Amino acid sequence: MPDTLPGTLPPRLDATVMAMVVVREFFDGAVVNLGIGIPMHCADVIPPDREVLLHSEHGLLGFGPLLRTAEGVDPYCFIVGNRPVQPQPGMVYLSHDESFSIIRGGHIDITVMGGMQVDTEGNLANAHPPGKPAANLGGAQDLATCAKRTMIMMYHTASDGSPKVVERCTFPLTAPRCVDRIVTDVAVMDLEGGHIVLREVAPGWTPEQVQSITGARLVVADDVREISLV
Amino acid sequence: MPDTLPGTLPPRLDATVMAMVVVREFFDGAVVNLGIGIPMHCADVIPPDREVLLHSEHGLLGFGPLLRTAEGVDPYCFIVGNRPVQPQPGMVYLSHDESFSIIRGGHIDITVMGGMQVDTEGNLANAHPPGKPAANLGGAQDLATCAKRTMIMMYHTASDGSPKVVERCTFPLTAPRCVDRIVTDVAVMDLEGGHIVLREVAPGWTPEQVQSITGARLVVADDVREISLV
Amino acid sequence: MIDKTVASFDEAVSDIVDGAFLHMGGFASPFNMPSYLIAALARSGARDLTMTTTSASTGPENAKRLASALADVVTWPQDYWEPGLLAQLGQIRKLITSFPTGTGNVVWPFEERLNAGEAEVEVTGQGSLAERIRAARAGIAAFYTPVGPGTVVAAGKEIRDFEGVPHVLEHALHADFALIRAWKADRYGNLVFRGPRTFNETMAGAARVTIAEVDEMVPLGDLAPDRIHTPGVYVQRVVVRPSTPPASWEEPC
Amino acid sequence: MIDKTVASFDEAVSDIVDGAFLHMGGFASPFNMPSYLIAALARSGARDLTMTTTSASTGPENAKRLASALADVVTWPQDYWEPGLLAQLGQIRKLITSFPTGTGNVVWPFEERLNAGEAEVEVTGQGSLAERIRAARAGIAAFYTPVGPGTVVAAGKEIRDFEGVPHVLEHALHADFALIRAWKADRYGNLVFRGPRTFNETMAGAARVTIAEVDEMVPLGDLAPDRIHTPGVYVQRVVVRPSTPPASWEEPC
Repeated sequence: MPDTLPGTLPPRLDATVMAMVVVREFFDGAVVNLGIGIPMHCADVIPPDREVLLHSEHGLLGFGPLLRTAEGVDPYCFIVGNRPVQPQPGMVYLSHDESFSIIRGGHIDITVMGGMQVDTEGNLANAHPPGKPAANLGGAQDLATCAKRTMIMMYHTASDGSPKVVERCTFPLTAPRCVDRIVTDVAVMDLEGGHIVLREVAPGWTPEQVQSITGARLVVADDVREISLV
Repeated sequence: MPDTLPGTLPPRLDATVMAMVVVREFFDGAVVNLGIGIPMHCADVIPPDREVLLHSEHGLLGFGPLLRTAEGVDPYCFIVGNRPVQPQPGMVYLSHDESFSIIRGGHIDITVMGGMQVDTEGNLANAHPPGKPAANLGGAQDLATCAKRTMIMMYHTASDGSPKVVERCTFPLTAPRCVDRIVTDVAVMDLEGGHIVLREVAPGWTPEQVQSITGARLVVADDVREISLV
Repeated sequence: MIDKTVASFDEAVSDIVDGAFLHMGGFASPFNMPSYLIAALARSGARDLTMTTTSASTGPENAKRLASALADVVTWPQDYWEPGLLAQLGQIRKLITSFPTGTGNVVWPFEERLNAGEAEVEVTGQGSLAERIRAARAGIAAFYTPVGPGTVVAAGKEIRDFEGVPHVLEHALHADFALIRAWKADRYGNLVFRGPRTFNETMAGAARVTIAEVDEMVPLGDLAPDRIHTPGVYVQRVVVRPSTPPASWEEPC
Repeated sequence: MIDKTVASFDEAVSDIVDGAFLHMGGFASPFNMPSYLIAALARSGARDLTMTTTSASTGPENAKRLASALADVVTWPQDYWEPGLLAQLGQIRKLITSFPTGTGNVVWPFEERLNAGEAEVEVTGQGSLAERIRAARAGIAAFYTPVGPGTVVAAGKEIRDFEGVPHVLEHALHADFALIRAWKADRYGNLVFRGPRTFNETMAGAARVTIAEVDEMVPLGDLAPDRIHTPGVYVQRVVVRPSTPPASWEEPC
């Protein structure tokens, strides 16, 4: 039920639907790293007909979804943030160095991470919030630089309404020229040759409405269409 | 019973006694790499009151002596040359890269290897015999460069009588300035500041006799003495 | 006879002096943190420490909040102390880390020290941190990685192209002491870990002295040669965690 | 569903074309050599191969002599083929290896090719060979090691001092295919080895396609997450050794 009042915008996707848009690309056998926060929703919506190996930087490969009750918890099987996850057959524990050998050696198919800013060159800023004395780089720089495909999953605008898709990042970069695709609560965009190409819009949104809350000029794809989950 | 005929020399030590001279330095807890060939004799004469961890480059740490019959053979527990060795409690299997991380990270206390030539600067040649189209470096370069102590265990002269302790190596170097001590069938010598210091002589040998079959000038230690196995 | 067991945590850290450079293992779980070594270091009062850690860590107060938020999912061990305790006590002069600060509104003790100008930080991505520590273990002086160019971590470092891609030169990090947590050990110092091995495995052997805090000491030969994660040659001291946790980190142990 | 099993060795090597660059695992024992992959490569007839190996290996005739010399100690497997077979068949154009030749009077097939000018060799110490292969697996372009300066391996390479010690710059070795031998695998390609893991573990993941020859395939979940040596993400194909050895390497398998 799109809001049709002039000057207001249609409803946005929630994190679960955003995750369903992201996981369309998780092919059977894909090795995927999910960032903490909103990307972890993807673990809950991976289609059961695909075996996707989830990787976590501290030495865990092939785990299942976050556990939200004590049932089935193995206290040694957890991800960053002390959160237990579901152990799965075929899972592997690793050292930090071997875990990053997997990342930096190009063995990750898809990395999904949050973003503070992405710009037209595919530069990514997501580690150093204003007011903090230093960046929390974590493994984001390694993943964004070395994964075969880097997807940014984020809300289209910051909590104060300012755009996060921008002409040029103003926050310190996590990694330059690394982003392949941006999935937000209103659009799917691809980085191509110095342009941000608008591929899909949330139901009820027009390309113009997406552009109106975006800080960079979007190139609207000839076949731009409504986001579908198939 | 030293031979006292003029122009002849006293008898030389055999490989077992040479090994007993070498293992005097294997302190309790020492991590030791033994080269293939004559240094492997050391494994048979390590005093039982000392725990010495033997390391082999292809990924084996903490093994026992060579097995010469089928009794007790574990076909997966072997060293270079397809020779089975005695498994020991506390033994570890490793990858090649981790095994060389042990060597190159400085975690080997003593390496004992054969030599073709050692010179006054402690340069070592032991990998490229004349007539062969290329060197067999193996792990010798890594061991000689990175072990805390490099001992060369070899016959004092080549099979044609030519000296192996020389002023300047003429064969291609395995590693420069790496040798700490040379144990031969007639002497124990230390490399010190560009000199080869004669520390011990085989029973019945005089320093002059040792010098007479050596291709470099030896500095005779003030306290030069007969080799003792204590 | 080789026996790397040390009788107490206080004894194990007794020669960690002011100004020492430490690798500190553990990350993302209370079950892989060398908590007793951290507590002993807190008791020792060693100051001006330089430390590599995955994370500066949240500190005792925030950890308590997290423990109660997760109470329905995980039973939190009461003997959990992390590097944030050392930051809170003002013992850390410098961290080399990938997570120096809390997220959102959460402020960590180390961050307070940073804001007060009483500590410094070298921020590095986790991959280069892991590789630099591994390089120390493996005798590599420096290496070129494509991770970092164009960002703050490359400032002042050499950049060189390989096949048209800029790489940054990163140097090995060799510490005085590595403090790590493992599951089982034998008297040779051979270690077996449980769960993600984090920096605990990476750091073993990357210091002059590696000290392992373990849950259990087993007889020599109990750890199969194919199952040992860290060979004992990388480990100089092993200390066993007590079966009954002390009341607080201040209690000698 | 992920299933990396390939039905036959011939199929597993079918896309290894003339001129390919291979990592070839195994060393020092008939029980860790990817013998069936080597036999399949011999049958395929792929030529002009560049290969990294610990050793050029002794070749079928010398191996037979060694087997009978050791007959009282080890029962030699009859299905043992090593890279010397490929050298004998003239399939190797270049080896990057630490042992190119036989010792004493023993002459290896590869050595004969070298002497005839029909092959070339890049001699490298085993440590730099291992580290260069591991660098490819780990995404490191190049590294500085103190091993090599002042010797033939440093010829033409950059030398730089670190803390007054000369180091040589060595580059990663990334292959088209890695051919390795493991003990057990599951359908994800997770591997467990038995005995010294040699280059078999080191090479997994250092090639576009890693092919593992294994003794046994086990159900997913049988290999405990703490026991797996090589994660399946490094492995693209797994082939199981036959329970009954063929009469010769020439028999399709």
